[in-house]
Amino acid sequence: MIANEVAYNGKVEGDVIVTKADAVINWIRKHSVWPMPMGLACCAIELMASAASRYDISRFGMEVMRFSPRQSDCMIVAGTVTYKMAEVVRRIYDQMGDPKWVVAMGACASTGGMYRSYAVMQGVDNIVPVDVYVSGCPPRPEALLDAMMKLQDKIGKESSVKALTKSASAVSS
Amino acid sequence: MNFVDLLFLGFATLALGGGILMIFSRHPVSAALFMIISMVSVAGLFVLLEAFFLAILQVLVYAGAVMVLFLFIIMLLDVGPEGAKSSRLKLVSGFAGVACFSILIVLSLLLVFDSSPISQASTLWPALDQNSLVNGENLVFSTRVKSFGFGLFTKYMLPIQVAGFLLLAAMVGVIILSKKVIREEKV
Amino acid sequence: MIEFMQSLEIWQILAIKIVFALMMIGAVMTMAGYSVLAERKVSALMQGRLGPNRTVLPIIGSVPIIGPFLQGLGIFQPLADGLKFLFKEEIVPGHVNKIYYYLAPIIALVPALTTMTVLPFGEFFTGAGETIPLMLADLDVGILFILAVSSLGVYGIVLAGWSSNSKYPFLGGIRSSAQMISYELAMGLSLLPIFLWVSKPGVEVSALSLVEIVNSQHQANWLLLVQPVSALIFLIALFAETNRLPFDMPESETDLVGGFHTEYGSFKFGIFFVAEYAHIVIGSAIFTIIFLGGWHFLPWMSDPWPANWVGTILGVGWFLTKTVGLIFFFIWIRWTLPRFRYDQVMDLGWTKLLPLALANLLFYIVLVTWLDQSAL
Amino acid sequence: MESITPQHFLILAFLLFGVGFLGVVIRRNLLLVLMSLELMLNGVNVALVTFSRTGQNLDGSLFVFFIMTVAAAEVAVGLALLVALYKKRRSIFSEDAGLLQN
Amino acid sequence: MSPTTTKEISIGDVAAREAAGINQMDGEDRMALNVGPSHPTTHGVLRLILELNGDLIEKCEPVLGYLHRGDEKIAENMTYNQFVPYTDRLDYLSPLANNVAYAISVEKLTGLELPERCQAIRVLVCELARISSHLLGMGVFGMDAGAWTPFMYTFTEREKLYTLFEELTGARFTTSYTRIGGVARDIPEGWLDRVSKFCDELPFATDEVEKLLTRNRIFLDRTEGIGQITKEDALAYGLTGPNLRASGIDLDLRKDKPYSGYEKYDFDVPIGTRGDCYDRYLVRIEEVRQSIRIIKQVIADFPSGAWYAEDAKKIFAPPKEKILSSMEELIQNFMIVTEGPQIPSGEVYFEAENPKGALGFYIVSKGGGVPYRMKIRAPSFCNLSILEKLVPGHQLSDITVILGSLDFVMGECDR
Amino acid sequence: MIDQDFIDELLVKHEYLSLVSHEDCLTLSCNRDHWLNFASYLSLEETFDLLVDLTAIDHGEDAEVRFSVVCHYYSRVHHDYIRVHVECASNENPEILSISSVYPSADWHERETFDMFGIRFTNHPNMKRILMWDEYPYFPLRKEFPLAGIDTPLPAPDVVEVTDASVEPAPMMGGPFVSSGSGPMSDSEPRAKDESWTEKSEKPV
Repeated sequence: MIANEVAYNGKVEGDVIVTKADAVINWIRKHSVWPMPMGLACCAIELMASAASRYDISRFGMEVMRFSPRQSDCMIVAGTVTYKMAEVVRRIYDQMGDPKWVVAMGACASTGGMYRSYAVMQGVDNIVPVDVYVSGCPPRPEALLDAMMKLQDKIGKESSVKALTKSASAVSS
Repeated sequence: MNFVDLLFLGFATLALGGGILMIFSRHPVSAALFMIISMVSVAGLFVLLEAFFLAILQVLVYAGAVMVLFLFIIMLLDVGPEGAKSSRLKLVSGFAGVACFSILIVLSLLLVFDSSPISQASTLWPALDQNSLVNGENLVFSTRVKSFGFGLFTKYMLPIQVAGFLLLAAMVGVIILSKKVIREEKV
Repeated sequence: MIEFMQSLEIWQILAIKIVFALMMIGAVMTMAGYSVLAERKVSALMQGRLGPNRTVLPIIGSVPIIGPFLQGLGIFQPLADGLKFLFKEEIVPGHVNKIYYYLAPIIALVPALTTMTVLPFGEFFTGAGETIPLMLADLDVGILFILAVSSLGVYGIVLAGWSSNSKYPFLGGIRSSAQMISYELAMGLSLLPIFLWVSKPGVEVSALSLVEIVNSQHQANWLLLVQPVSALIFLIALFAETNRLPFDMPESETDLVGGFHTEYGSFKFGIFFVAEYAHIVIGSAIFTIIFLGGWHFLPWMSDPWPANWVGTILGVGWFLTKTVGLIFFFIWIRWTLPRFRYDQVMDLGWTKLLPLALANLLFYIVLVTWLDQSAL
Repeated sequence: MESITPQHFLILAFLLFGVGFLGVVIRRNLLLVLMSLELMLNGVNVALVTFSRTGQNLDGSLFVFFIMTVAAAEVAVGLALLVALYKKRRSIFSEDAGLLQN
Repeated sequence: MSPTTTKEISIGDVAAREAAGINQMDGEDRMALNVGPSHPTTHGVLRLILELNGDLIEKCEPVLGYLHRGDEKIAENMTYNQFVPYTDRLDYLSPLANNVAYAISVEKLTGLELPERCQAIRVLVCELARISSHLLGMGVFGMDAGAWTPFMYTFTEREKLYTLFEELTGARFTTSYTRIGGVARDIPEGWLDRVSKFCDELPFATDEVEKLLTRNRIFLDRTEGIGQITKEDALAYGLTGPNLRASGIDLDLRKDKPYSGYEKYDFDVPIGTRGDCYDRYLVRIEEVRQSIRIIKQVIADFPSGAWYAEDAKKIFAPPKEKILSSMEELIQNFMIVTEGPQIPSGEVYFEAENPKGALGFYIVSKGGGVPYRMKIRAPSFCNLSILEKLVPGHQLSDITVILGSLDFVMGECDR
Repeated sequence: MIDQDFIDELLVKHEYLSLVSHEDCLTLSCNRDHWLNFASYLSLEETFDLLVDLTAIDHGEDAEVRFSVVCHYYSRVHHDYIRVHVECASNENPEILSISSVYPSADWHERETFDMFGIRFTNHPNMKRILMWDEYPYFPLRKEFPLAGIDTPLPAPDVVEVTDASVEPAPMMGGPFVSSGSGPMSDSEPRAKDESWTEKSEKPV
């Protein structure tokens, strides 16, 4: 590292400026991510594994898997999204309250994976905005945990206050 | 105007308002909820009258059991709001209702301004004698539960037995009624 | 103390009471919040997991030993979860009945908090050798008050189920109303023998007073030992009334998704969540008062603490210990037993608990009469 | 304004009874008719307790106790009848309950 | 702070269109209820449209296809070996057993005889897969009945199995272990000892689960007499596997049509009597015990020799070191990788007794390395077809238990 | 195991049957008018009470008889399967009798066969798609249908409105590489078999 780069460089930390209020809200949000398990296929078993005793997603406070979309913050799309299922995934995503995040778990959810066929949607990002992609078929539970930590990092960098006021004004207008 | 007066006014308004809203609400569920408000307010009035035991019974029996039953039935039958379907009865009953109501208002107005025996006889809120259960032949009003028990099991022994039988009869009746419905359904 | 109280204006007493009430609400809500954490931690313990241990406040986390310790306990997890609800979008589905939809969570929470007004949680020793029970209102029909008010809690659930205008919540609402009506009966009947036992001929104070019940267990049997059947019935009914597994019909997760609160999100759901645990906290406290001797030490023993403020604190602490133990029991059962089916719950209530409660009552009527007669 | 008197309670009792009566007469939904009946009984209860309190006599209060008992029984039977009626007629409106109509 | 918005979409709406149709057909106090496809009880993406009368189910219409990924079409477009990974993802609770079933059916088409060691490895992994699948089945069944803790206990055991799988195949979950004509690699050193150690420890864990469930009064109330399938129905609807055996029919392909050397091992086939959910649960637990028995026999008499068919030059790719050193092997490898294993034309149907039931492959070959048509006979698909008949007459809460006891996997049901 | 006597007897009894092969299991070809009779015969008079599988084969667009239905029965007495081939009537609108009245398990198999091949089973109680959604216009397992799929609208219009998603042909680039195995060397190079989207031909617009 050259000496003149030792000084503060916003790029290193992702070039975001987070205000105090943002920091508080983000702290709250990132430590209370309640997943909505969209267990569609094989990855759902690894999702279960990450909630089970060895990997224990509850350490992050994320074992509160709510099956009602209204009570969850983060949709983990675990498995192959077929065209028939896509509509359901989208509807459930719509029912989640803001702020909401989506984790595409596994190759199928990310890109369609090995299922290049007529019935499979080539990536869930066709219908819902994805925040974190996890590679693997299926990803190991460690990978999912890593993705959740990445998601926490991402939440930590959001400008939440702006988003809050913006959506409030959008509603009032 | 003191604190108790305020409470009285509040409870009275709620009780009466709840009742009126109840009979005029279109949806049975809202009717039931207004009814609950009314009943709890009546319980509040009982408290003002220092009948604590009755107040609690009022909440326990009416709000806790009777109205839950009502709500349960409303949901079970999935009764919607009354439609615009008019009935011949409605006009007649409307007239009758308005008539009755006005008579009642007149009656109560008379009561207020008339110096009837009731309003004169009572020294407004007589002090309570908490220590004795009976005063001669009469049971003495008291806030304690004990006096209720005493009254029920001495002077009102026969009525309480009758009430017990009544409840039993009601229970049997309800069971028979609901049984019959099921049998008819099967046929 | 009493003179002091009598010297006050009514609004001053009111103000003091309100302050106390707020303090108690705070205490109960905190306990409710942390019983959620306890649930997560205890379940983790039972299943060989760790439970929440990553959440930590930035500054406290950097304190050398205490920080990591608190972090490991997950102390900050409820903080994050509770506050998150505040910053989450409030979704009101288009098909709901708005007024009742908003009303329902409040109705669910208020009775749970109201019952605590008559809950004694300790006693205060004045210098003159008097003991004053610590409670907001010493009602001589305290237990009836609790039964009456807690029976109102069902409205919250019923209304939530109905106003959501959606099928799963509706089923949850119907189930819960039937269940709560059924078990209230058994609960009330299981308490009658207690009153019979506690009230002695010639005693002026009503045996319906919770303080009286607690004091009757001082240096004597706990009522749990005298009336085990009543305690059992009461406990089962308590499980049913608080909608805990194995009786969590209104929200059975696997078949009704979330039951009555399926359509609720963010803050309103949070209130339901807290209300459920507040019910558990209060229920445990009531069971402690009636059957476990309240703040008194152990059966047949006089309290080992002195009759001054230290004793007061120790008594309250002992009371809380028992309550927390019961909360643990609630959690323990939840993570051990499977769930009943709805009709089995009703069956248990009407054909098993109710006859048992009646038989229990008859038995104690005969027993108490016989004891009284032989004493005379 | 002067303090409240027993008369106030009595007026309220009358009004409650009246409102209940009005409900019985004007509503067609039998569920609401039943509820209105309960309201009438409540009015009576208020009056009875007031008399009991002012007359220093417990009889009135005890009477309220009995009224509540009877009311609970009445509601149970009434609702059971109503459900039976609903199963037969698919309606809980009073005009549909007539046997000889239509 | 938090803005309030109104949204018009509800869970019920997804079903509303189709449910409304049913609603009109029958009486008016029926309620159409949509269960799934994202619902905790459906273990994936099964969807049931129920018609309720009170709490009683009058009609049940399963809707499948939410996980239809076109496996059969994919199979027609790739070589036999390329399809092995797709078989992992059929019944994703027991990938190893699927691999074996697939490999055997292709080998049957070629008439290939495998060396004993290879067969023993396959039996071993099949039984391990069965244990893994049944463990999850038991745990999830308990979870459906409301008991969460047994699920965690069984999953802990599964994690131990995963470790073993990982050591054997390199992947913990989707193993792709078999090849046509053998297995991907020989067993690692000391692995058998670790397997037998696992088998010694497993009974303690299952006993623990049994303590929590088997004699639990509530669990019995929930499962006994619920979802009873008679012998006749079980056969008529083509049930296989534990679900069929729980109804009292003694059909286990490992005994009746032994493959891969199952005839050498001594084991019992547990049979239920009443065919209810409880019996299905008991049969699974007993099958785990029998699997341990088989595994112990396999390990006790583990054959040495080659772990792949050495004579199958056009089918099984030669070992890596030979490819790098010998021209002939290099060409052989190139041909197998590019054109696929050369399979003669013909048709074959083979069923293997998988944890969920009989997993069948019907392969029509016209020669070459690509199948002309491959039909996968998925046990879950057949087992679920009885739902339409089984569910009506039960209560809503029974559905969770019935579905849990049928122990299906949508991956192979929808393919 | 099924022995030769059994086969002979079967063939004599039912003249509409013909023996195809007996390699892995007894394979019979059955006349389509009698196949329901034969199914009920197998179920009621023989011991083949388990219908394990029912599917179809598409013999290609040029074949004389394009679709044939294949059925596997299992006998718990013989411990063996019988495979029955039946040819479908028409190449354009293939039709065949349903055997779900005899074997209830055939119900879903037949629906699946209809879904995948478009073979209509007459007298079936509920002949509609089972795996694909109801409005799906194609039959995926027919030989002319590309693996990648064909552009169709998504079944949910409201979701399409928001997301602008549709059923698109899957990208085959880097997909399964298969060589034809015959012809000149340049043609037998392994390549993505389904050519809806490769390096050479662009993604269809």
